Amino acid sequence: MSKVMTMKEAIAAHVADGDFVYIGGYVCRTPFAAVHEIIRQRKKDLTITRGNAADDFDMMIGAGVVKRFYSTFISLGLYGLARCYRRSLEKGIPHKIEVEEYTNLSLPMMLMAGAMGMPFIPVKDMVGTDLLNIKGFLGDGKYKLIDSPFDGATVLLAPALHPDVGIIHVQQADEDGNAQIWGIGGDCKWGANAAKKVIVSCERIVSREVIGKDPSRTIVPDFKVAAVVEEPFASHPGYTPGFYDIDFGFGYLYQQASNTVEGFEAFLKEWVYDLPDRAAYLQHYIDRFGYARLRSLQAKFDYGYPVSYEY
Amino acid sequence: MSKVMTMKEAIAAHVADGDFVYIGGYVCRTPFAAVHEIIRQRKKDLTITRGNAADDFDMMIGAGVVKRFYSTFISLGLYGLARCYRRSLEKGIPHKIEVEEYTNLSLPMMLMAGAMGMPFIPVKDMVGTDLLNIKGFLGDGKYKLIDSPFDGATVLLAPALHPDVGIIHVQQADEDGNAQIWGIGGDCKWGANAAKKVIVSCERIVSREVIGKDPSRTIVPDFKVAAVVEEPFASHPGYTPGFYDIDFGFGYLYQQASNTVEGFEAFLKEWVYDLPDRAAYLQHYIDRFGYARLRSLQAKFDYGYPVSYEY
Amino acid sequence: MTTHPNDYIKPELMACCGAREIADGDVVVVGTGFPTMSANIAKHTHAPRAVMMQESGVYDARPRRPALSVGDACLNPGAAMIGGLTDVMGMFLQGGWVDVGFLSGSQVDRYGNLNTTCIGPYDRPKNRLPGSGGANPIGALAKRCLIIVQHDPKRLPDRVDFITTPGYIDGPGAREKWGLPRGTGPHVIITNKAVLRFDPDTKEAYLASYHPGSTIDDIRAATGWDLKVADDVHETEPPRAEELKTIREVLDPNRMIRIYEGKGYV
Amino acid sequence: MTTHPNDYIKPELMACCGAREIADGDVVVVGTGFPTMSANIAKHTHAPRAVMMQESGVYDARPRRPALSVGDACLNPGAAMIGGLTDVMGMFLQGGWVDVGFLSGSQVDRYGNLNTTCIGPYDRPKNRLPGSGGANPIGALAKRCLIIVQHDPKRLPDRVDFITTPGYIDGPGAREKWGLPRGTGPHVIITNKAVLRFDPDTKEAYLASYHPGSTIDDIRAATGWDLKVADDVHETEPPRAEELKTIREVLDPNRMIRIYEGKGYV
Repeated sequence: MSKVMTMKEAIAAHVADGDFVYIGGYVCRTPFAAVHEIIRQRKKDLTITRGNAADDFDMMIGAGVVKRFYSTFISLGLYGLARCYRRSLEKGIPHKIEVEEYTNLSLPMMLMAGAMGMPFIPVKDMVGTDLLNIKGFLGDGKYKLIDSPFDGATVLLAPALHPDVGIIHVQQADEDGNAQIWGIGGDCKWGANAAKKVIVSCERIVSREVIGKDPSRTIVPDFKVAAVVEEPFASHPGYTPGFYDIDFGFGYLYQQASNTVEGFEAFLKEWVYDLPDRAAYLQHYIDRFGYARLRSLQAKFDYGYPVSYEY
Repeated sequence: MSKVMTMKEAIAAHVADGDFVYIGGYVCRTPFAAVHEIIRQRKKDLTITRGNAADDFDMMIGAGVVKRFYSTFISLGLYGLARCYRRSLEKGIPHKIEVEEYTNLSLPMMLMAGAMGMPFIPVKDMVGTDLLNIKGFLGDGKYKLIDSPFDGATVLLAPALHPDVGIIHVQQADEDGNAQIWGIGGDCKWGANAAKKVIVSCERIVSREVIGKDPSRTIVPDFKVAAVVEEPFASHPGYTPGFYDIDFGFGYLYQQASNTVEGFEAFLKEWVYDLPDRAAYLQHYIDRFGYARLRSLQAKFDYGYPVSYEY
Repeated sequence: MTTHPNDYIKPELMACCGAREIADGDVVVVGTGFPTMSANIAKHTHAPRAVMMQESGVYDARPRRPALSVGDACLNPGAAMIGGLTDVMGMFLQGGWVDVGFLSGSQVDRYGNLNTTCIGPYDRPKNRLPGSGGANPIGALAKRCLIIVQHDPKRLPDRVDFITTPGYIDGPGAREKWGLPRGTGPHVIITNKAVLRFDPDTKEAYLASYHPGSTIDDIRAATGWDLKVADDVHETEPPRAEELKTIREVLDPNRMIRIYEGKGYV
Repeated sequence: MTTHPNDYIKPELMACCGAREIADGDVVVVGTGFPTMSANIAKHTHAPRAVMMQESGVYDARPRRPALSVGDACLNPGAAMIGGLTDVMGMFLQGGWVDVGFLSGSQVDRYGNLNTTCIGPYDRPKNRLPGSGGANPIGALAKRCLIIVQHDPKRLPDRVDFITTPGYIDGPGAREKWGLPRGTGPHVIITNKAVLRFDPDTKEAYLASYHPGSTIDDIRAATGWDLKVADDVHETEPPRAEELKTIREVLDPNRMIRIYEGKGYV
């Protein structure tokens, strides 16, 4: 049956205070519309994760919706250090979040382990560094060192992760939630499949028949999906391959705003709290910067070749 | 640089007696041309593996090129039990191969572990059954049971596999070896990437530009590939999605032939030893059955939609 | 009201018995013909939202011909998702998402353990069988396993020669002891004579219903262990008119199901 | 014969130093601008068959503009393979296929350990930094790590406040003790003043060459530990004409490399 709903409905129904939430994206396909809605609904005490976090995670931390963060890295990319993240850890503004630190190898592997029903997964990194000496909310459960029963070598085991809900943005999905992507994947296939349920936002809803024309592009099957939201431009200021480019100017705007608490609050008021949804966000963007700038982000098209699965 | 060569050259240069060889395929994309060349070159003492083996593995066992087999399952599908495999284990004809038995969960996971540089991988199956009581050429290294250092639960660890060479058939590859597939994958992504080097046979060699139009379809990068062989219809009597269907009639022919040692030897002589290469195989097929039958296997086309990766 | 035409063949009855074990919305791992038939009957009757997958990596296939193997070419066009073995056996089955799995074997014992490895000693097998394939993980990890087998003392022995796939192993507590996930295990044994279910306390298969034409004595005589009989034992409900209509008009107009008559159901 | 124009800027010299550490056929994990510049110089000069990947999941990208992040939109069209983090960090890096990785950090110590986590105590950081990202696994698993850093005592302290990424840890034998793969570790530290290499016995970084305009005393004074000097210490070879031509005409016609002057090289 159709699981299509608005982002407001999806976040209200499927993200609860205290949930462990995986949020996909790697500048590529960031589910920013969902992130804004989470902030708008003032969710509390969330635990959040993904490999390589960016402005979207910084914004949630600054907005106070985050209690815990499985982290590997967080920055504003080109625009340097994540301001809200620093204020939280250096000054406790709005509060000091709890961090459990891994790496861009170990954390994606832990999500893969969760997706594949493995209790834990051996990884070769982290050993010999202070990452072993800092333990956050997992305490001694952050990792275990064992002697391999095969050859006696020291092996680090990291626990599988099982988010309550996974949120990803994809190029296209059908009404039941079969979700398809192309281009940079980050860890979204593993994060989404490790979760107990998935919220899928997409650039376009397509028919089940279109999904069936290229099933190898599907990363999440419909039976794991709780909500499907058609949300064009949902990744802005991030990008979606084949649809629109990164808005570097907007990234600079966020950096400047988030330099101060006041600036950040004003940014949230203007771009999140005072807007009801993504459509209003885009309208406001156009009102403020003009349609030409939005249009300039829209992707050129250079189509590849179609393939056949026939026999 | 181009790695394009003939199958004869590829197998001569990159499969040595005693090698551990992963051979992909799941009825889908079986690299049968490579299997025939391995038999034709009378390789010795090979260790072979993949999840769910079929007629190609049965043929290698009957031809005497196999010493050891990491097995999960082997049959002739619709046509029942694998005759040569049974003769080897029940009567030692041509010799009794050594078998290490896993399952269609554990073995693919062991190949994934090998591909990802993990020393071993936890799997939830096999426990409580006689699969734990039979140990083949790995001896006690077949698996290890540990108490999870996280929660004390019993966990079975299976070792990562590292084949000397991986052989896969794909829809298309470029001259350097970037290999692309669509449709049923079996365990070929993991098996190929777990191997120290890869032999890629493909229905068609395409330009690097064509690969770049849809890079999410690539499962093996060129730097892992030692040889690229353009070999249309290489999977026959198996199939390749978008190119040709399964030849059920030929499967029956093999079943009937392999019912007896004499019949099997005659089959090998007719379809492998007396033919120099795949082109001659197809010519012989046409001479014997007529082109109309070959033509009838060629796939209908029902193309999907092209996508763009642009920004 | 439901009518029961009497012109059905045994495989049709058995396929219907399998279908009736599938609930709406169930995620089902199917092999080839027979299980697929059962799942499709369910989908066309009481369980329209049941979904199917094949271990080769296919989810929600839309085959235009009956699949003759789990890797059949007809499973590719139109499927909702195609990956590989680790997607279906790993992400979906080991991940805990599979409700129903179908199993068959050359031997099935009182605890629902299956043998697809060998008849006779492993080192000198009288008959060497294919091996586990996906059977062991499905038996280990699916919430409900439906076992299809011919009913005779050889195929239903007191103990299997080799436990390839775990049922309740050696009885109560065994699956828990080995760390198999809670709420998994064999659910029913469907034969050409009867439907056997498992006693929640003893974990032993007992006679739940006998097919029309079979008697309790006949069935007990054809079973390799002292088969207990349910207090409410009754005749198996024959195929319903709408079930037969689905089989004959939608799923199998060429009546390929006939090949299963008097044969195994692998 | 090779000529050395004298109109280069420091980042150009440093990019060339990085390029010269890359051999033909090397598999290189690059981050953003600076490492990519080095790898591309190598590719256009002595190492045409070197290949590059980004941790986000991209192999052999063909960007038409400089990538400003490892997930940049320009990395998608034309790449040879695009997967995810576990493909590049798992299958390629942990799988043992990566020859060269580039690293940078707020602090680098005598053993090539890097800090990108925090300045000051971890629990009450003076400056909280981004964290490991891909740095720790690259430092742990790449055969040769090229470290790029500004040369001053703060950035090159005797000991880093926090070991985010392993160099030689606390000296000889430490990587082996922790089970890091043989034949991996930091290879060179390239600063705006000098090139430091690692003593095979002591695993400590020493001065191998000083850039034109820098003196040995100046460099030792700008280093947080008692920097040893190689017997064959010499002036760093300035950018060659063909290297500068590649940078200015092919790779960076807009001279974006200027942004690195007097800044970090992350």
